[in-house]
Amino acid sequence: ACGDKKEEPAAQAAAPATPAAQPEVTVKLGHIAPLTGPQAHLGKDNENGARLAVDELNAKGLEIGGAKVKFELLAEDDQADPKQGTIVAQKLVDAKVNGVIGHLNSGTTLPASKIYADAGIPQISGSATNPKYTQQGFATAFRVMANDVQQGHALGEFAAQAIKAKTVAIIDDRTAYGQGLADEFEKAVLANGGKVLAREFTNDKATDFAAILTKIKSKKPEVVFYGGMDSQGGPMVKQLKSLGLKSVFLTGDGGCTPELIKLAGAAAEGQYCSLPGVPLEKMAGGKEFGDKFTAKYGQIQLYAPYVYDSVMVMADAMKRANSVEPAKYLPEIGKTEYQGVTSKIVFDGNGDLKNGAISLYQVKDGKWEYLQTIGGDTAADAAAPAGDKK
Amino acid sequence: MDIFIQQVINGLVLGSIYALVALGYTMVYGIMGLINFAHGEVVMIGAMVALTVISMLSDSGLPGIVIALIGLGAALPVCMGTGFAIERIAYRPLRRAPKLAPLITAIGVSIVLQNLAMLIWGRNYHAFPPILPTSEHEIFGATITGLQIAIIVIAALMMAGLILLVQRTKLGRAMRATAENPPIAQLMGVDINRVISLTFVIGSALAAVAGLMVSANYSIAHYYMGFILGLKAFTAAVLGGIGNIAGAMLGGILLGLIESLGAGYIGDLTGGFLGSHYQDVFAFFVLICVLVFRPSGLVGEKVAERA
Amino acid sequence: MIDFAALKRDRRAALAATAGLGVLLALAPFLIGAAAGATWLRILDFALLYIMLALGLNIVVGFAGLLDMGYIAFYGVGAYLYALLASPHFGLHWPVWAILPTGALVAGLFGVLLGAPTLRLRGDYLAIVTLGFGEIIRIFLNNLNAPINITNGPQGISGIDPIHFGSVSLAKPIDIFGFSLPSLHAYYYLFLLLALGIVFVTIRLENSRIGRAWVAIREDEIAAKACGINTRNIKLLAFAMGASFGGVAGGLFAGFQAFVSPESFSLMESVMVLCMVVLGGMGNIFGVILGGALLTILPEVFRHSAGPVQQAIFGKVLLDPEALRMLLFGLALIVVMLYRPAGLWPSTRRRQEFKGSAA
Amino acid sequence: MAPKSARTCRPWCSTIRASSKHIWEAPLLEVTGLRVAYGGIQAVRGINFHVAEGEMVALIGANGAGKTSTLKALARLLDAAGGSVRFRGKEITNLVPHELVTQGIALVPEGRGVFPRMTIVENLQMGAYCRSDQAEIEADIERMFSYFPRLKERARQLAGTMSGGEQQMLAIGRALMSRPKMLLLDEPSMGLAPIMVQKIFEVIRIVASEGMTTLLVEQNAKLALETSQRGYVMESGEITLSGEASALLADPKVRAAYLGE
Amino acid sequence: MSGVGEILLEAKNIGKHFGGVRALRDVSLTIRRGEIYGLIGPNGAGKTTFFNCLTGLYTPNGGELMFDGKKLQASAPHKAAQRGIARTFQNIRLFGNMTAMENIMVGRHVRTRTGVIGAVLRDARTRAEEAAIRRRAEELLHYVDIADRADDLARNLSYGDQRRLEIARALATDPQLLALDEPAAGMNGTETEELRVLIEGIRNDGVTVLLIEHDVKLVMGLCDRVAVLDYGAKICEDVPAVVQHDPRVIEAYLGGAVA
Ligand SMILES: Nc1ncnc2c1ncn2[C@@H]1O[C@H](COP(=O)(O)OP(=O)(O)OP(=O)(O)O)[C@@H](O)[C@H]1O
Ligand SMILES: Nc1ncnc2c1ncn2[C@@H]1O[C@H](COP(=O)(O)OP(=O)(O)OP(=O)(O)O)[C@@H](O)[C@H]1O
Ligand SMILES: CC(C)C[C@H](N)C(=O)O
Ligand SMILES: [Mg+2]
Ligand SMILES: [Mg+2]
Repeated sequence: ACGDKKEEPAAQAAAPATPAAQPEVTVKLGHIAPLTGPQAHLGKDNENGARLAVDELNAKGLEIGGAKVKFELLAEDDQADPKQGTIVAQKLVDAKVNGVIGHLNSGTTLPASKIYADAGIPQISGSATNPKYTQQGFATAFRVMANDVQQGHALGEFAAQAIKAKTVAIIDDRTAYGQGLADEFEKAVLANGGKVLAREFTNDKATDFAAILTKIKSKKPEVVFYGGMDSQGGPMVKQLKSLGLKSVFLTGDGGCTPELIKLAGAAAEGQYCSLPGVPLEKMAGGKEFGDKFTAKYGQIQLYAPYVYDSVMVMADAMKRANSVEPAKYLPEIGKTEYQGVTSKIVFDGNGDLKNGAISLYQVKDGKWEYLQTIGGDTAADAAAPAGDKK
Repeated sequence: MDIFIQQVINGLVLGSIYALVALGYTMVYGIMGLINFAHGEVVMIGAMVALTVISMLSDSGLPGIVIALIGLGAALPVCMGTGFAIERIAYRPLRRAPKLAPLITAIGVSIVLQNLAMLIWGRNYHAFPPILPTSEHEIFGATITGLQIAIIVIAALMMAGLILLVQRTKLGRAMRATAENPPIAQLMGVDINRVISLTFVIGSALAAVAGLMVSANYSIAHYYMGFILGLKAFTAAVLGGIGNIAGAMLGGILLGLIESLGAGYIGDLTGGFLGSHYQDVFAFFVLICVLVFRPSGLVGEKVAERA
Repeated sequence: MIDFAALKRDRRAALAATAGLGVLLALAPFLIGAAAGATWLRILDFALLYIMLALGLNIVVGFAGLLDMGYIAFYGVGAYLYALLASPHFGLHWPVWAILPTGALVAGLFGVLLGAPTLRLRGDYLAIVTLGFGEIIRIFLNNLNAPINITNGPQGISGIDPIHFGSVSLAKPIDIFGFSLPSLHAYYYLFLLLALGIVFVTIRLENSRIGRAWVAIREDEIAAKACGINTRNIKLLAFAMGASFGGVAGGLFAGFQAFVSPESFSLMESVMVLCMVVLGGMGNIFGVILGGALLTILPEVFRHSAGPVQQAIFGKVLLDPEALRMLLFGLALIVVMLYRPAGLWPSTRRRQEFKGSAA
Repeated sequence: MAPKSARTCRPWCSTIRASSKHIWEAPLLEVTGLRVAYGGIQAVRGINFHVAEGEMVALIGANGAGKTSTLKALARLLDAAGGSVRFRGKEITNLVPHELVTQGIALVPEGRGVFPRMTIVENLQMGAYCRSDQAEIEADIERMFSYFPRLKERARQLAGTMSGGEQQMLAIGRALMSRPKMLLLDEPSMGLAPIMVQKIFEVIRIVASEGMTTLLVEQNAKLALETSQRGYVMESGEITLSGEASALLADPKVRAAYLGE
Repeated sequence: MSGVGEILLEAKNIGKHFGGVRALRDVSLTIRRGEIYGLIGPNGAGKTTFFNCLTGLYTPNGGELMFDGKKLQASAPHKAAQRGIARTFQNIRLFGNMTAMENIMVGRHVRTRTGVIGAVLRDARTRAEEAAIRRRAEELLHYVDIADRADDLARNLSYGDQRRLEIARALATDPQLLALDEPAAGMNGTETEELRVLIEGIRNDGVTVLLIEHDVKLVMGLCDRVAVLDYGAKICEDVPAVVQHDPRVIEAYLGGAVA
């Protein structure tokens, strides 16, 4: 009874080939992150970043292909669950979005990326850092931040060279992100002649780290590295101090948040973290972004700036292609050279950020203070090579 | 050696926290034979309410203890009311329903409370203001904070109080009678609805205390915190023998010790093959072993099953 | 249970009903695809997977009365087995027809492994041990990337071969006599076929000596023993059967998603499958199917409506749609159980049971 | 055993107080048109009977006749589908079960229903749940021990581990602990050794002779009718015969149907 | 009846204690094939405990049980059933939410073979077996005279009918020895009389019966031999006429009333 229901590549619908008749064209951008569950705060933060970008674009009033474009954000919740991730991905494809921003977690980004690839819809993640994401050979997959390998390396180098630590202990939270980062950190430490005295583990819902920290204490490492999120990192720092560990604490982007300081209290003082890209205040438009965001949504949690950049990159590619059709503007994304608020964004062949810069920070007076940037061409021209090392 | 002692202390503190929560579980289970899946969520609400009040007062200049008590004073009625409402809405209509029906409503309640809390308190993690003295004490080279000592003491006191209540008072007897045979208990003149409500209210009061202690100890609270805590506490209650009050305490402490020593020594025990990521495996393994040899938990009474 | 007597009496009506249902099931993907889009097709595919899971768990919980809260582990075992045997991870690329039976077998073995230490346990003790077992499996999946990399740890396994028969891959539109069958449709038919197979096996088992022994154990274990039932073997059989269904569903999941990672096999998933069984109507195959379908679809309905409905009624979104969605889901669980304590579509047995005790 | 009217209650117990002194012209218990149904099945189909103060009345009938259902309805463990039950002139059909005790009714349920994980003493204390006269309670426990010395031997044993007969004694003792005005006994001799049956009926007689009103449901129809003053015969949910116990005992129909002769 | 045949069951010095309670003390007795053997004694004497040891639900602390010439394995109830020992329970233990018919069909479990594969394929052998199970169950329903309640849930049957159903379920296992724990409890005189006829019929069909009962009239009228337990020990074993007049039995069990 039914005819062929061949799945149309979701492309043409959004701008149904109506060049001049319709003065306005709606561009649907999908955004996916966990909005419920333990990581909901980060998900919302990402969504807000995307919203800010969309609002700005709309306020500016872009014109593409002769029509005024209005961006519309379709925000979905994947609960950090891979299965839900694919369902909402499909929902976005069905809704014929012109592009997708997200997902937040590598775990959901990976399976979903296949669905976007099949539908030919470009995807830019502002937070999925698992290297695999861009290595699957999908032309549609991009990310605007350094992946775990790059960041782990920078962190290892920093520990060995800047902190001059010979011995480290490594903890990770057994998530794709935490484990990946910790493994790369370990490699880098070893490569730099350091020693890993202990490798301990927790999980992304834990609050009690006394046992592993006590064990680490007995090994007396100079640095304790944690691959994981702020919600564990904060209490961990606090317990580290109260157990009397003398080691300094170092963590990646997941813990590089004001939240960590809030949760750790006084114990946070002097600890380190890294963040892909370059500090906001050093970037053109960065401080502005920060102010705007804070005014509208409150404190930045973590990846909002990257997500903001992702949207901007996508819009930029559309502009250059002079089309909002995925098939048309997708090639342009690969050629991006965009000055974002987090760094200068240029993609390599896989869709990874070229020369992703990593910046390091330390808590001083209850705030993250910028220390230095490792890697990335952009580091040089954006940030003054500040002499304020440790 | 001091490392070992520190691990034992870590285990005791963690275990007491589990015990605090497990007491509430066991109490309700003992009377209703019902896994109150939402108990962890009540703990979370206790933590959230206490934290909210305490945050508002943290600059008031009042002594920390006083602020904490005010926080608890606010959390208690909210939790008790929540517990009361949960029983009324989700469990009471299902008293005579198939056994798993209330388990499902409990899961439903748990989801509802979590998301309500998310709407009220937002998605962010909340930091507990540092109002309580975190003075560290040295015992045999190991450290423990005053708050942690308080947690251990309070858990023990609450257990003792509950045992007294259940074993020695008339209300306690009515609770046990209701637990064993509700219709017959009614024949004795026990208003079982009232007894069950009271049980929930008391259990929820315990949850409020637990919520405050947990969030103060880890200085963190989040709308999702109840789930894992509840799960661990439930495990502890079963380990001890669910329905048994002393068992909940014992199970809690034991689980705490197992986790702590497991995380600390599992690597050495297995020649480095397994690490602290198998801490929970280790804990569940011990649990399974205990239950294989003592199918009703460590101190759970053997059901007087006569063929 | 189906009223076989009535069906026998009215063979013709039964045949007509079956035929009608068959046509409906066959056309479903086209109808749904046309009316609601591919999202709902994908949801339908997942619903079928969950129905298989729920049917498997139903054997353990619904028939044998063993409260299993770690059931998702078998799904995980099946999924990982598929992933390991058909992905670049080990460079193995077994064919589906070999993997699925292996998955069923291995999962069944795990079922026995889980069952063995729990034989003496009852009720809630069993619940916590099975829960622990489920967590143990997940933790192993999550951590077995070192010292030898078996599961690839938290990173999961990607690039899994899609389900394919020879050169025909379900991941791409399939050409049948010039007619192109989209991937989601193809998966639907495969899942449907296997789900129907599971339904068939379950019905046959239910109405057999084995099925009666399961129910007898649930009703009174001591009396069952006295009737000469080897309760140990019969319980283990329940665990094994249930687990093997889970294993099959897991394999399909891996092939369908082309990616597996440990977070898909969390405790909450076990709980959800349990909800499907109980809410649908424990012990009744059709109730369980209904439960599986409903609890897969309901959250998606809420997802699609939480925002727009508010928009329509209030002119703006008052409550965070995501929180509202979960709130509604939780409420739905409560309300359904309050109004239908024996489940939406209880078995006649359970229905009477409840009536009896309510009186 | 003179029932004391000072039956004050703890707050979590029921608060309805037995109405004070009052002269009843009507019988102590009066049942009219009582019906009980399980779903669609009518177990009791509109029966009428009464028990006067101080009387012992037997209710006999075959398995499934509806005797237990009747007693359960009287004790409010089941909702009546119709009819009325008046106790001491007061309608009790709408009370909640736990209020019955304060009205002065105690039921010894079929199958004993002891609290298995409580000790004998605790079970007895539960019987006195609605009383607060601690000293009197102690004395009553001692009296139960004197009726049933076996209970005293096992005072601290969990009731669930006692033999059937021991549990039956406990159930009767527990019911008496509330100092009821009226005792409803559901097959007290079931599962008891002959010597124990004698023992229990002895106690029942003593209690009755002290003025306790008793409604006795028994399968051992002979014994029941020998002990009672009046009797009712129940068949398929209806009362088909009634009269003086001795007359029923002599009735050939009764002898054929219930005495196995 | 002079039911003296070969020895079917021999209990040697069976002991069982629960903590401090010694429920059975060195109980020895022999039951012959074709006999109706009564086991009486005051409440708490250990009769049910003996049953539980016999059927493998309890592991005796001492002693040995020989059944049909071979040792009975301790604590393996299903093996006991396989060997041919069936029982009823003092507090009726039916499968409450199964129909009367299904209850009896479960009883056939031990004498049937169908496994998973047979059940799924439902081959000719399975179908034949299933039909046989059904047939036998129907027969037994008639045998105990509750055929009209075949499709009712066991829990909804009246007490007496439940007792009958339990006997039918036990008979379904094709036992050599049927152990009845107070089958007449809760029955009136007339019903007890019907029960007597039933038990006699069972014996005449070749099943040995072990009967615990407090209805003295029934026991004395039915049993070939009777053993009396008191405080866990056997105090007497003989034909009813003798037992009835044994002073120890009168003192411990019968009291004044000799039925
Ligand atoms: N819970 C129930 N659900 C359905 N029917 C029931 C239920 N309880 C009892 N009945 C039915 O109600 C009728 C009366 O039962 P009841 O127990 O009152 O009889 P009884 O006179 O006490 O019998 P017995 O002497 O065997 O104890 C019986 O037919 C029985 O099958
Ligand atoms: N599981 C148990 N735990 C503790 N004590 C037990 C257990 N089972 C039986 N007993 C005790 O053993 C003794 C014998 O009990 P048993 O049930 O065998 O008596 P019985 O002869 O069957 O009595 P009745 O005629 O009353 O049924 C009793 O005193 C009883 O309390
Ligand atoms: C929120 C973070 C845990 C996300 C992480 N960067 C990932 O790739 O999954
Ligand atoms: Mg009765
Ligand atoms: Mg007995």
